[in-house]
Order: sequence, then structure tokens, then C-alpha cells
Amino acid sequence: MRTLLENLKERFPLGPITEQRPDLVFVTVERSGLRPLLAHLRDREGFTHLVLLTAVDWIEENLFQLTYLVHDRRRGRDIGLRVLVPRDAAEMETIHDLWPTAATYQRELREMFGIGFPGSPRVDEEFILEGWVDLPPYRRDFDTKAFAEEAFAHRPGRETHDPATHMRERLTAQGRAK
Amino acid sequence: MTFEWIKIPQSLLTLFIVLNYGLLLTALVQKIAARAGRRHGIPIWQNYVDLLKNYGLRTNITHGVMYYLGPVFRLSGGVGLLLFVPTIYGSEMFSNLSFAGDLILALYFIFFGTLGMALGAGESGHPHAAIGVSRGLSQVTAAELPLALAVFSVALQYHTLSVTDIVAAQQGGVAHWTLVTNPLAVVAGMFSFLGSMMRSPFDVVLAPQEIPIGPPTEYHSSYLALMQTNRAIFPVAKMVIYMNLFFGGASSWAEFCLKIFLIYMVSALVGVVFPRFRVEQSIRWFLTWAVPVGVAAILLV
Amino acid sequence: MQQDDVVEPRVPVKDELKKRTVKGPDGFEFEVDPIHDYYCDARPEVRPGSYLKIVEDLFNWARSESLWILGFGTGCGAIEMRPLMTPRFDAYRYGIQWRPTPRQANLFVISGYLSVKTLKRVIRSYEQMQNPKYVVGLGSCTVNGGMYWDSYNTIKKLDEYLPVDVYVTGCMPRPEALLAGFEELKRIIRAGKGEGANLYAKNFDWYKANQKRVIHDWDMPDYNW
Amino acid sequence: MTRHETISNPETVLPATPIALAPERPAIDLSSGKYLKLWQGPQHPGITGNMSVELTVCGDEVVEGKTHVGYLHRGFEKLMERRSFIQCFPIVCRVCVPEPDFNEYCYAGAIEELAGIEAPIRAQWIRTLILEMGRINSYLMYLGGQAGALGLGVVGQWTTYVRDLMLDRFEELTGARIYHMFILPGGVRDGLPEGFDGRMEETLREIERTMADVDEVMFHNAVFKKRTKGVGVIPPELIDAYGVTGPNARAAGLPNDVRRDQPYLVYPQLSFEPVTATASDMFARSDVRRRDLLMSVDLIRQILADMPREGALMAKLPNVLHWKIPRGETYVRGECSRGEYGYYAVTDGSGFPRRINVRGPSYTHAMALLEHLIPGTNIADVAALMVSLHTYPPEIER
Repeated sequence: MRTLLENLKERFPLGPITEQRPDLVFVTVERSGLRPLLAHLRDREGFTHLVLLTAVDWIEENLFQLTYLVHDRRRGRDIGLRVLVPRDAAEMETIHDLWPTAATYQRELREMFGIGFPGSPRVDEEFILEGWVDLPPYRRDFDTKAFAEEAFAHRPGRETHDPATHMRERLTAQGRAK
Repeated sequence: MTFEWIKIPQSLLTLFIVLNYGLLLTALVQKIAARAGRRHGIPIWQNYVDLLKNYGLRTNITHGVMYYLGPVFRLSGGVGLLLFVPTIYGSEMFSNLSFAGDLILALYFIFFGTLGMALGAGESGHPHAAIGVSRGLSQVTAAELPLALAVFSVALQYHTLSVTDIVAAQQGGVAHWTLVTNPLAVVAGMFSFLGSMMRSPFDVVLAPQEIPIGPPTEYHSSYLALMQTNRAIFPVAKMVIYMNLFFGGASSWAEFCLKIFLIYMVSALVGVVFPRFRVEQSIRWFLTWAVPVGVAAILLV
Repeated sequence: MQQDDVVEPRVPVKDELKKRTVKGPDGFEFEVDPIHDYYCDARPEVRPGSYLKIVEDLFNWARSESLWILGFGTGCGAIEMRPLMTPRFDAYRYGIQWRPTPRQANLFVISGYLSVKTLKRVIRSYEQMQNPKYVVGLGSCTVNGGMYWDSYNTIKKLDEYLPVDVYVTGCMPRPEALLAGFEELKRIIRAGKGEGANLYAKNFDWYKANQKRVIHDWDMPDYNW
Repeated sequence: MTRHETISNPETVLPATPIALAPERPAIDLSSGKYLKLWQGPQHPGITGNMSVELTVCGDEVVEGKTHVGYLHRGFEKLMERRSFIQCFPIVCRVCVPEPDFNEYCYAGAIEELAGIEAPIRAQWIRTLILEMGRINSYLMYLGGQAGALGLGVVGQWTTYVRDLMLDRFEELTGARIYHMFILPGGVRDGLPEGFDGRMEETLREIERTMADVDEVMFHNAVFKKRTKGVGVIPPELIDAYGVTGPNARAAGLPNDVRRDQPYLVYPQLSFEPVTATASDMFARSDVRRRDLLMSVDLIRQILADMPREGALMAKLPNVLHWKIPRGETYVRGECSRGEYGYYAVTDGSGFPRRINVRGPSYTHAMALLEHLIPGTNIADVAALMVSLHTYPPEIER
């Protein structure tokens, strides 16, 4: 893995590198540098298997982190490529021509995060949700509890406890005494 | 030949007996098939309850006249088939209207119900029904071919088309049955029988996993109940033909019940252990296996 | 419930469902209105039982002994349906069978949570079943949301949308619990109280308003059967 | 990177060639009257779980198929973001119904890795045991489904019967039939009950007996062979394009098995060889799964023979009510019965996960791959084809 990273560093501008496990590395790359790097990894280094493509919402920094995880089946190692895109103009290049299956992931991201992938097949079709009218649900600023309370009828009588207070009251002496 | 009016209540009695026997028989066979899957299966009277429930449903909807007539045609196919062949050989009471019809009429009745059903199901407008109908018609046609050949072979053998005469010729012990005297025709006929019983491997017409459940998809309440009635009568009627042609007929109700049960078990046991053919595969199967046997049966007579 | 409470669909109708003119293979032009061509949207009516009590009792007995379940696994509860119909539990013994089409089924087992998308299909399937018909809610998630009480995509209270006869709680309910639920349902039917379909017809506007409140892309007729 | 030398002949490993996309098909003119739209599902007995395939058929041939999912979406990934790490534990298993233990393992593994905890050795053995038991369950269900989709219902009866026996063992061990909630972050809830080994051995023998019957009725059945051989072939060059993993890839000749390629838990100490086939059709896929099932039976015997009976079951956890995990991200994978199952977890230093993404194998198999395989098949084969990819919709949409 070390040699691979050295190699990559020579050819591509790489951002911060996290070595999570001996066989798993996360690398931050520029938005524009992603495609050539992915193509290189796929064709030259044997990372032929796209494991997943997903996003993380860093709302505090106003960024979406896209994670492209590719896997080298022969050597049993993974590289995760992190790409940061701004939240308000969330758009990314499609990679469905490198991996046709990526189109599914991109459809999901389009729907659940509102990240656009122009050119990806059927990307604007509804994937999981149907008739959704609110914010894309996986965004951090979408509050599922408030939405559920507002949208659905609830049966009265359901109690929700905060675990910490509940435990304190049940377990400690003064809590029980109360 | 004069027509005796007493024939009509007598035939109705036959019909009644056969209906009850059919309901119990299908339940019994389902129970036996369930045993193969290590289950107890349905109660023996379940078919009666289902029938009663379906007649007792409060709503039904229609898709047009043909939709109404589909189950009616199907039922009249079954009833007609039953009534024009002698159920019990030698019994004046249960030979029904067989003086009037012959084998050709019986063959026609076997097909008649299917055609009526096809029209009715086609009008229901459900795509699964339409696909089921097209599959059903092509498969039934393919399955009918060996039966027709077997029937010709038997007719040539006994020089008659009258079912009563054919049965009469087979009396006097197992050695006189067509099963022994013309085995090839029996094999061809039984192949066709498997194909027409709507059990695996030839049940792609109904195929709940593919086109649930084919032609009857849209049928419900009393339409369905009518079809269930037919489902009890028609197989038995068909097996009566087979019994008369190949297995020496029956001279008492006990013999009748036993022989019908055994013939039914053939298809049930095959059905339990086989998955189903696709429609073009089953047609090819009939053409490559059953039809040559039928042709051979004709040539050897 | 007043008519003006009915929520208008908030999502535009899909293109394929719009009214349009189609040219057939023989050059013949005809108009297609997918939503209204294929379905009958007459309001359901309350159907009283038989005039004679003894006949109705007999029918109710037959209904209770011949429960045909619609083969629609709506949620994770569907996984316990298989053991239910196989050697260990063998529900066929009690007259319970699968039917693959809603037309022939008369018992709808809502097997677990219903997402909004499934709810739409469930309503349509339910409306295609013939009166009398019964609904069994399976799992805690149909009662009050269960595990998914704060999920944005599952309904929390099934009886707002469909008339429910029996709830079987648990996550996941065991097949034994299901069999007990069916026995309870049989008791209800025999007592002549399994009138869910009539309840639905009677409170039709209320059910419809509830359904439309959660299904934003209502692109089907109000009642189809 | 030392293990890759053990990997068998490099010829089977795919060269990095340009990906062949599905051939462009002429647009389908639905109003021409030549085609028929046919929905399989969601209310359809031939569909695996609650999903649907929108078929465009021309005669008996399917010209286009589109998968529609979302009927089971509960928003787990969102719900986990508002539950503390220990509160997530009871809901993760519900992501995938027929084989829930992988969710528990992957979640626990990811959390342990990010929090720097190591599960005790004995707990790891028990985890492996549970995962293999779950695999057997899942395969039994698959075999019944595959036979049932072709009209051979009796196999489903038999396999569900032995699956019930296996569920009894699960119940003994964990107290539940379906959702076991046994693999906690930090370890497992309990050790094996007394006499478990003996009863497990009986169950395994019963499974082997049933599998012999299934072999006879299903795999040596002329009609079954006729229906499955040469149907639904996944070309080996499309394996990477469509992210095919697990038995589907192994049936195409690629010895891809996470248990051996990136061993986790105690798999390095067990001896096994990935099961492969070459034909890559429906028959090969079911055969690979049948042999894999028998291999799992063998693995369970190995585990029960070798596992330590004494020792801790839980690592020491911090107070779970105030459990905070520093910022980090990881991906933990395992080989479940359908392929590669993985959890991608991101933490941000708070008491809640920042993001958890479930990577289920059905996600790629049922969506892009199925849509690629369907055109050109017969309507009658669609249900069987879908079952043969072994897809479970709850893990697609979570």
C-alpha cells in the first residue's frame, strides 16, 4: 500500500491521507482530479471493484464529502477517495461510464442528498421516495422526528425516555427515592 | 331409439356424485401432495367451505358479457364431457346420455371449456390473464395432439367410436384392457393427460410465480366459485374418459373411485417432484416425446 | 369530514399518466386517459349481510374457515409467513391459504411497517379485494410506529388508513402469535363483527382524507375496483 | 499486503479492460401496439420481497426491465444519525431481514475499530458461529425460493422445515428467531448454552439429509436443468462493471470470497476453499450456493470443535450513555450469503454517528445487474432470474 501511495503521489495531487487499516486508506482528492485517478486505479492498479459511492454531510463546514471506495480484488485492499463539494452548489461529475453500477448510487445521492450528477442515466427519476416534497432526507438539516410528528398520525400513549436521565433515575439511590 | 325422461334425473345424480367425489378427491390429493412436503395439508372438507365462502361474498364486479360466460362455458364443458360418456359400465342408471355421443364429441368437450375460458379471461383485461390464455391455448393444443392420436389408435383397434363399445371390448380381466393390448396408445394418452391437468411440469399457464395466476386472475366471488365447481367436475370427467378408453372402465362406484384416484395420483405425484416447463419447452416436449408415441400407436394397430 | 379538507396532490402527475392521444398499429387514433380508463371509481357502498340471520351465520362460518391471504409481503413480517405455511406451523390446517391476486383474497396481512410508497399499493390492493374483507396488522410498527416511530417514511398508525380487524404485536411476532391472531380473527368473523369493508365504505371520506394527507402524489382514482 | 500470493491462478482475475456498457437499444414505442407493459410486483408472489420490476414485453420476450425499489425504505441511515452508538445497535439488525446478523457484525466491527476496542477472542468465535448459522438460514431460504420460482414447491417446504430447526438453535442461543440482537459492539451477549453442541450436530445432520434430498429432486432433475442451464448468464467481464460479489461472482469463476481474501474474525484459523463454478448461469449459481451451504455446515463443525469455552465475552466499554467516538471513518466488510456486505461509518467526535452507509450486495445485483440481464429473457424466467441473483430488497433501500 505504501508503494502504491508513493506512486500515486508522483502522478496525482493528493490531499490528506488517512491510513485506517493496513488494507484501507482514505485519500482526499480534488474534484477535478477524481476521474483520472479513478481511471488510473481501475486500469493500472487493479482496483476494479467499486464498492460504494456515498456522501457525508458536513453541514458545519458547508460541504458534502463524497466517498468513492474502490477495491482491489487480487490484493484485498481498498482505497477510499474523498471529494469535497460545496453544499449549496452540490454537483459532481458522473462516473457511470467507468462503472455502470455507479448510476444507481448516483440516483440515490441525487434523491437523498440532492447532489446532482449531470449525464448519469435516469438520475432524476424517483428512486426510493415517491412524491417527496421536503428537503432531501439525508441532509443534516432535515429533521426526521419533526417531519414524522407533523406528517403522520400518531397513536397517543407512546413514551420516549432520554436514556441518560432515565437510567440515572432508575439506578441511583436518590433517583429511586424520588 | 326412444329417449327416456328418467335419464335426466339419473344424469343429475351422476353429476351430484361426481361433484362431491371431485371436491373430496382434490382435497385428498392436495393432502397427499402436502405429505410430500411433510405437512398435514388442508382439511378434507376445505373445498366445500371455500366454495360456500365464494358463493357467499357480497360483491362482485364484471368486465362484460364474455367475462360472465367464461366460467359458464368452462362448467358446461365439464358437465357435457361427463354426461356424454358412460360413468359406470353396465349400469343403466349411470350411463348417462352416452347413447347420443361418441369419442369425437368428448374430445370436443375437453377443448370447449378451455376456449370459453380463454374468451372470458381475455375480456377481463388483465395482462396476466391474456398471457395465461395465450400460453394455455398453445399448450393445450400441443397436449391434445397425442390424445387425439391415442384415441384414433384405440378407435382403430376396436373398430368403433362409441365409448360404451370400447369399454365393453375391454371387459373380462386386466389382460383385455387397452393398457395391455395397446400400451403405446396408453402412454401417449397419459402424456397428454399430464399436460392437461395443469400440474407441474405443465402448469406454466397458471404459474403463480410468473403470471399470478394466469387466466383466472380477475375471477372472484361467484365466478370463481363456478370455476371451482368445474375444477371438481372436469378432472373427474376427463379421467372417466381415460378410464373408459385405457383402463377397462368401471362397473361399480367403488371401482370407479379407486381407478379415478389412481389415475389422478399419477399426475399429482409427477407434479410434486417436477418444476415447470416454459411453454415453448413443454410444446417441444409434447412434439418430441408424446406425438411420436401416438403415431407409433396408430401404425402398430 | 368535509370535502374541502381533502388535500390536493402536491406533486404533479407523471407524464405517462396524462391524458393523451395514441395511434394504434392499424392507424386508428384513440384517446387514452390512463387514470380513468382502466378503473371504476364509483364509491364503495355499504353491503348488508344476508336477510336471514341463519344464512349469514353460515356464511360467516364459511368465511372464518376459509381465509385466503393476499400474497403481498409489505414489510419484514413477510419472513415469518413462510414458516407459517410450511411443515412446522402449517396454517393450511386452519383453512388459511395464499392467493396471489387481490381479487380472490379476502384477508390482507399487513406484515410490518408500511412505507408511504407501499401504503399506496396497499390501498389499491385492498380496494380490489371483495367484500367482506379483513385486515390483520402485524408487528408493533403497524400499531404505533414501533422501532420506526421517528422515521420520515413509515406510517405510524395503520387504522387511520385502513380498517383493521386484529393487531398482532411484537417485533417480530412469532408464527404462534400469528396463528393466535388468526384464531381471534375467526372469532370476530363468526360473531359477525368482521365488517371492515362496510366500515371503510361508511367512513370513506375520512379514510380518503387521511390517505391523501400522506400520499402526496395521488395519481389514481379515489376508488378502484 | 502479503496474502495475495495465496490467491489462485491470475488468469481468472479480470484484466482492466474498458467496460462494456449495455448495448444501446432502440427506443421502445409503447403506442405501437407491439409491446405490453407488465408489472411484476410489488404485489406479486414471484418477486423476492417487496419490490417490483417493470417489464416491457413483446410476445413472450422481455425487451426491457426496470427495477423499482423503495417500498421498504425506513430511513435507517437517517435514524442512526439521531441515536447514540448503543441505541443504534437494536435497529441495525432490522436493515436486512433474512440474514440480520451481518448488520450487527459490520456495525459492531466499524464502531469497535473507530473507538479502538477489540472484542475478546471467545466473542469472535461466537460471532463467526452466528454468522455461519445465518448464512445457512439464508441459503436454505434461497434454495426454496429458487425451486419455488420454477414451480417446485416441495423443496421450499423441506428447506423451510430445516430452517426452522436452525432457527430453534438461534432461539436457544440468542432468544429470538429472526432479530437476534446478539453481536454487540464490544463482544457478544452470552456464551453457548449447555448441550448446544449436541443439538447443533443433530440439526446439521438433518440439514445434510435434507440437502441430499434436495440434490436429488432439484439438481438432478431434468426439467430444472432445462429451465436453468444457460439462462441468465452473467458474462465474467461484467462482474466488475456491475459490482458483482459473492456467490454470483464465484459462479462465474472468480474465487472472490471476503472470508479468505480479507479474513475477519476467526476465519484465518478455519480451513476452507471458496466454492466456484464456471458456467455463470442460474444453475451454476444455485449449485454454488448449495455447495457453499454444505461448506458452512463444515465450518460450524470446525468452529464448535476449536472454539475456546472459557474467557471474556465483552470488552470493557466506556459508559455507553456518554460514549463519544473521535472523528474518523472506516469501512468494514464481510462475506454474507449474497456477497459483500459492508458498513461505511463516519464519526465526528460526538455521541452519535455522523453517517452510516450500508452497502448491501443486493444493491448492485438487483438494480443495475438485473436490468442488464432481463432484456431478451422469457417472461417465465424473470422471477427465477431475480431469485437466482439472491436479492433481498430491504438492504437495497434500507
